[in-house]
Amino acid sequence: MTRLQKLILSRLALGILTLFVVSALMFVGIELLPGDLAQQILGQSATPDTLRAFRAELGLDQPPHTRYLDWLSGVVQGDFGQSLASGRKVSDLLGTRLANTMFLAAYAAVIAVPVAVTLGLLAALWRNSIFDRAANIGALSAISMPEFFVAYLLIMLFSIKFGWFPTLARLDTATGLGDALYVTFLPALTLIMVVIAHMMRMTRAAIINVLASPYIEMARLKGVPRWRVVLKHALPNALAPIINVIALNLAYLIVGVVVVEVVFSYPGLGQLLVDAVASRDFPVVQAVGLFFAGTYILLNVAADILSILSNPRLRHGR
Amino acid sequence: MKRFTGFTSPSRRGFLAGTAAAGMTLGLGLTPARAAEPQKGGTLRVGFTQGSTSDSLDPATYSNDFMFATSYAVFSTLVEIAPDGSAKPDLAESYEATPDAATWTFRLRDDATFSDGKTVTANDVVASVRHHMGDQSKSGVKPLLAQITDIKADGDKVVVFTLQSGNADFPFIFNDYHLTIRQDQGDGTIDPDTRIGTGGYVIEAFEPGVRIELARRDDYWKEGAAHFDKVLILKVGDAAARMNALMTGEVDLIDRPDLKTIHMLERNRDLRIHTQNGTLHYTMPMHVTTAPFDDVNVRLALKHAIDREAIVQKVLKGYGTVGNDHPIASSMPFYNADLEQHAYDPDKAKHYLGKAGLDSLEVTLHTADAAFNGAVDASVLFSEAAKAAGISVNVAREPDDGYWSNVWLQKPFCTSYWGGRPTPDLMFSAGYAADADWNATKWQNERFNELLLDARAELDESLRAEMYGEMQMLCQTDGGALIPAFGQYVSAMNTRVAMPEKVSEMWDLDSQRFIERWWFA
Amino acid sequence: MTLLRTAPPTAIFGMLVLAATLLTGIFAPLVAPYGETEIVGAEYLPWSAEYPLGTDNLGRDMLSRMIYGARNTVGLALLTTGIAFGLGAALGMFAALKGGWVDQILSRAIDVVMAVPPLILALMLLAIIGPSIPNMVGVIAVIYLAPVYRLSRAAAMNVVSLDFVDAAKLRGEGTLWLLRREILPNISSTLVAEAGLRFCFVFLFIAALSFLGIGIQPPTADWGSMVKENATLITFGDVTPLIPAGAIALLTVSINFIADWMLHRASGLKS
Amino acid sequence: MGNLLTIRDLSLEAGPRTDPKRILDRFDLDLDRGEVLGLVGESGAGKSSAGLAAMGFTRDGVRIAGGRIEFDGTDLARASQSALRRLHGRRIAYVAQSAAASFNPAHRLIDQFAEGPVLHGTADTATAHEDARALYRQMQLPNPDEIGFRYPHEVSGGQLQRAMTAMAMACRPDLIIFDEPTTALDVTTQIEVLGAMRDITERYGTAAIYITHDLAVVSQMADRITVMRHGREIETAPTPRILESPQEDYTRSLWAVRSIRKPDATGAAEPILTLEATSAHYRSFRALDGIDFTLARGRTTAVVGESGSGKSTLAKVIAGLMAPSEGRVLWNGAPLAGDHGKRTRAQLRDIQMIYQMADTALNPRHTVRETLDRPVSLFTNLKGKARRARVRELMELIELDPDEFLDRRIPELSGGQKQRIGIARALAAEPKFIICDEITSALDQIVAEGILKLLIRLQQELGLTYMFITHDLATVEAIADEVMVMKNGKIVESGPRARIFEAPQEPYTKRLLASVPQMDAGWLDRARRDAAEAKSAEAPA
Repeated sequence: MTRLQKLILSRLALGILTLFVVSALMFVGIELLPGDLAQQILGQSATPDTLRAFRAELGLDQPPHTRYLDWLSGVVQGDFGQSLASGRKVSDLLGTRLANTMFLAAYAAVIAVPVAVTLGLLAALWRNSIFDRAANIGALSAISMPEFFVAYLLIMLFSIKFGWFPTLARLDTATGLGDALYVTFLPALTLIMVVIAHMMRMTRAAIINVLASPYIEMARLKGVPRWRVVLKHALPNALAPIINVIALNLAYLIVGVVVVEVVFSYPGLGQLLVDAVASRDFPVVQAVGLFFAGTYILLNVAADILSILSNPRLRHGR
Repeated sequence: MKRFTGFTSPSRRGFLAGTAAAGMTLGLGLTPARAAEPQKGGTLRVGFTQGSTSDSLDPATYSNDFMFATSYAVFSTLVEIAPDGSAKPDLAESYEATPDAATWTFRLRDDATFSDGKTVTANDVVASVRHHMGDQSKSGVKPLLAQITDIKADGDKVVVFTLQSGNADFPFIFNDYHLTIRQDQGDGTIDPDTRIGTGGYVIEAFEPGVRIELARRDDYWKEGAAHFDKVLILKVGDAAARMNALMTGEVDLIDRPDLKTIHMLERNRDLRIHTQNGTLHYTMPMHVTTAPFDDVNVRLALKHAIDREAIVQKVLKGYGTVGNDHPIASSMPFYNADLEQHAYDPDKAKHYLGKAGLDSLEVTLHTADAAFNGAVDASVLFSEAAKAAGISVNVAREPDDGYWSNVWLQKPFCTSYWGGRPTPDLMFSAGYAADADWNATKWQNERFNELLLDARAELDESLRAEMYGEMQMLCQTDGGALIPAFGQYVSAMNTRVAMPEKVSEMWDLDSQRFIERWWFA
Repeated sequence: MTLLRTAPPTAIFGMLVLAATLLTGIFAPLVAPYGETEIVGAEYLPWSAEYPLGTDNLGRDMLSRMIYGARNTVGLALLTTGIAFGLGAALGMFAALKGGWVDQILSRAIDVVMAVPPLILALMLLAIIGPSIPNMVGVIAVIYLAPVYRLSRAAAMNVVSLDFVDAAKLRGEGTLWLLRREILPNISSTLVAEAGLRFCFVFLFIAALSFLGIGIQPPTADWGSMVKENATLITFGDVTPLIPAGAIALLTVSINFIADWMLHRASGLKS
Repeated sequence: MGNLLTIRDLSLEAGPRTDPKRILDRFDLDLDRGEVLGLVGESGAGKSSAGLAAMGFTRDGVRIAGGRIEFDGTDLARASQSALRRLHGRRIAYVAQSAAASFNPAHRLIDQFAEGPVLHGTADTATAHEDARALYRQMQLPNPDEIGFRYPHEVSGGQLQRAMTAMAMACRPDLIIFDEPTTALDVTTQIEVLGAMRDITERYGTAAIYITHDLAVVSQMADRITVMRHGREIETAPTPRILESPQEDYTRSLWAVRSIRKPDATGAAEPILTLEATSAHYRSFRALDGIDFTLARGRTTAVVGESGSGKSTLAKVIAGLMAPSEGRVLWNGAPLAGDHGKRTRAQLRDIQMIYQMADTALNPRHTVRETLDRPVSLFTNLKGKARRARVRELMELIELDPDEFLDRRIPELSGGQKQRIGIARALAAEPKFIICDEITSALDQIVAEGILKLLIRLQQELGLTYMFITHDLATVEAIADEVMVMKNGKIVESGPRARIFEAPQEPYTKRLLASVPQMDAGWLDRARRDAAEAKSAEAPA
């Protein structure tokens, strides 16, 4: 087994362990939340009698550890159970939501990542120029505005003032890919604005950090032009931090977009999770939570591996 | 109106489609558009605040507007509340009671069919009602059905209910959205997830917490109902998103517009604000068994130390009316209009304090916005106003989560709300009767409880009016509930949406029956 | 004061804004024309001499709310960031110094925290312990502690391998001394620079929580909530929400100018 | 004279314009085609800046304040960036101090070789690759045909330095700047690299500026030598003349530093520290392999070896920073715990360490006073005034003025001053035994000399025992009583200094000794021959 394979395996094993701990903690968290599913669904109209019946039907009268172990044994066999609240299979429930979330994340990422990296490279290339400063201030302003506010601004401009894009990102109305891209343009743009700034700053910083290396001076003393120094000599050595920040932002695009989903009424996983937590629907919380944690862990492992592959020192390890 | 006059100046005209002139629409909700005749056609797109991924079609689980409206559109009830507040037969052709009002016979319509073509039978009704009864039931309507001792199908079209004791308001129960009718599966049970209903619409697509798409049934048995060809309800939880969608024309109708910016919406001539009264009211129940609330004078002092007008204006932004410390809305039958209105009067409050032998009073009011939107603000306003009467009301904020289990019914003084009931009997039995599960004030007024039983079994309307009038008085003067305000329902729609002259005022949007009652002008 | 003389204009601008914000916050009751929650007039009054920024939806003076907001928002964000950095840096340095299983346990625990989406974690934790301000500060601090831990651990790793740490160990110095006197001073510039960005994130996180209804609760004046409360106005072309949003942006940009400069100085010291 | 490169009145400045620091001060230089000029001086003398300036290049923050740099008729001080780019790599090439740091880790050697010729249009990729192999062969690199396809980290330091020289030759430039190209190498490697460099420049008649602080090295390479100090030229003369009859005092002082000799130790000595069959591992790598030895009280034992021989691991094991995996360490006859945390305060106090890099050995955030006060307070019972007095006394011991230095921060000190503070910190514990780990290797010769003299004096005054870890045999000659030669974690040979130096037994020791640069002109050729022979002799080891 190569070192790389070993590393991937050990990271994955660790990731699965982390997932397990996350699931246990989430379960405990839901247990600790005041009220349970029956209480949440029946709300003010709950009487002790209906609560009891409801709990019995859902199995909430079982002791917590029994419920957790039941759930866990199901998961190990690939069965994520049923939503306590609606009785539907969790996998069905997640299906379209997952697709929606991934679609929006991919949409935003496909635009944001190249743009951010390019801007970062240009800012590093023309360090301390007007462009650099403008990009820097622009990026800072973009990350300093609450994302729901960015979203409202975009809606005001593009939906209400110009009437170019819809305010509700309704994928169900989309007939084809082009249409889907059109109706989700505003949420994607909001996300793009939020993540670009972070990735751009990191790219710039990483490149500038590398530019201080002796081999950059060497390259310049070989008569290599500045743009080539940045692209050919600095970029390959700055990939690791850039990949890491991209992974972090991709994770954010998948995991952290609740607010954007709310503003655009976009039926993604984030809202599902918030809803499920609010209604104490434990199997759904677990499934979505595990998916999120898994995404995070997987992206991190992927970033690690890509960092290694980008670095010959680690790739051809001794 | 608001600043930024530039917004409506000629140079900025057209900033919003159709905003052009700044002319204000007339008084709120007083002039809904009405087409002389309802017309068929069009797709109604609705943006709803509520709706959850945990929603299911099981009638026992309905808990939000999204499902209420869906329930009424896809399924039918035996009885519907008419715009005038009366109980009008729906799936039932007629109903009648024995003189003691303890046995009720419902005759079903012959022409009512399910969307799969089957006609509605008495067995379907029995199974549908039984779904909410019994030990295993988790239905919210279960307590109301506890009075039923027996249900019988008498042939195909007659159902007979036997009650523990007389109840003149019994038919009103069958307006409840839980009690929509499904098919008997042959074994006396219903399939809770069935999509086959007796309503004017069938479900084309349903994504809980996201949207539902409905299409009109061509073979709908009810005359003059279900005008829209299609209906789409979207869950749009964010108020701003709802209003944006309405403004850009992505939806035709939204509920609960943001009251802060509603004045801006009004400027748009293509849009209309609709308000209607309802039975929704806000309460501050005191445990009459706990000191100092066990002294009626203390209760009266508090009832006079709250500034109801301020709460209506500031918390409800004017979309409400002052309450008079009893839960009966002016739109409900047997409303007692002769009662003197409790008003903010610090001197009177002091007077009552004196009668209780106190100079000053300190109480703690437990509250959270989970009780109702603005409950904390209302509590703070109460606290400010009560200072003038020498009463200090400490506002204790409680967590939203678990509010109904940890605070309501538990703390001696808290904030709460009631969505209301169609009749005084249902309202009083639910929250004020000595033995009610939700007797939030632990009030045990003998005369009141006696009247409640008598009035329930009484079929003479004028006698009942007298009795319910006295009960409202008892509630107001002796009861433990401080009821500062009744809320109004506000919705916004584009001007194509038309509705009848008079709408049912129990719940929002024609008591959530707008889908089959409204139309496009 | 040579420090100030060598500062670039952006950093000076940043420091002026920060100082102004802090002073405004500290002396809010003296500076503000009206009380934080005082209802001074009708709702939505236009800008005037009396109410320089008009009044809000309840008829409270916007300017006064902004001024108190500086106190609440900046104060809270500072406190939260401070706690997150204090704890995160301490744990990170500790893990780097001790290595082995201490490092493993701490790092894995942090992995777990980071693997749960922050907003969801905050939502759950706040639901469990109740959404009071101290609880919110605690929860956000825990969430932001994780990245700080990672950063300080990585930075401390570089320091721990240096000979002066060995020398201190060979003197028999205790853990506290090693952390506080040997490691911390050498990673503080990295932490300070990071704190700038994190401060903004905390700020925005609180705003996002407010958006979801579990952040700073009314009637407390807070810039994030003020953006949220008035956000719907923006769709009507009303610039009101731009005022608190602009204030947030201005402060964020300023703090990052300062942080950038500190980072620049720190890297200058190294070479 | 000066028909290739002429520098006149060149001044370089750094820092703020209002208060600039002069890096080069009215510096002159002339270079003929094919001539090799040595630039010699201590660190901070401006050698590197002068070398880079000869390319028309200044580092960030440095600017040309005046003067001309005429290269073959072009004034590089006023040339445009693109004009300079056309010269760099093509007509003037650069070989940096650390090839490991100056090769881009992301690209293969041969790609980095080819980049220059392809960019400058002197060759296409295929031709460049072919040429690379030819030059690698000329530079005597092993496997010249395939070594270019490795990444820098896969190639050893000495080979990298040769590959870098080959890369510099890629466009057959007129001038190469060698900037301390062998400083980071072990002495035995240095010989091969120096030889290869000299061969190739001679073969193509390339002019060179050879920058170094090592006189012996420069005397092998340069036709003429310029001595620099504080950014100024002190003296320039042909190599033989400057070696034999330096004109300036400063030049003479540079020449003189190789003259200290510690008096021979006399009498028997009692053992103070014993290692018994001690081994240590980094995971599976055996860094120390069954070490047995005894150190004598009051003596200095030098541990010599190339990098990777296990010298520093030995220091760590004795200090308690690394637990031995086998064997044991006895201190005054009593076993010493492997982990410093388990040693007694007295033991910690007795054994002190001085480090190679004073920069990292002292906490840059502390003042001198804080650095010294802490061990005094930990290891002595001195309080208040007495403690302050002791700190001052320590400063006097290391010959630094307490009033001037006590309140300075560490980064405000020079390298030599830092190293003295490092010594003072060790002395603060009033130790019996001090491990000196390469403590002079980062210092200039004059400064190093001062440190060594100080240590000898302190040993005589305080009766200290030293273990002196170094790869510099000149230092060993100056200070050691006993010498221990290490290789691959084992002790190859040990004994009294005189015996080791005069009659080495092991071939490795012989080769090591022969590798020490000598100032006489024929040393390099002789050493290359000897090294080749010695290497074949020890090959089985």
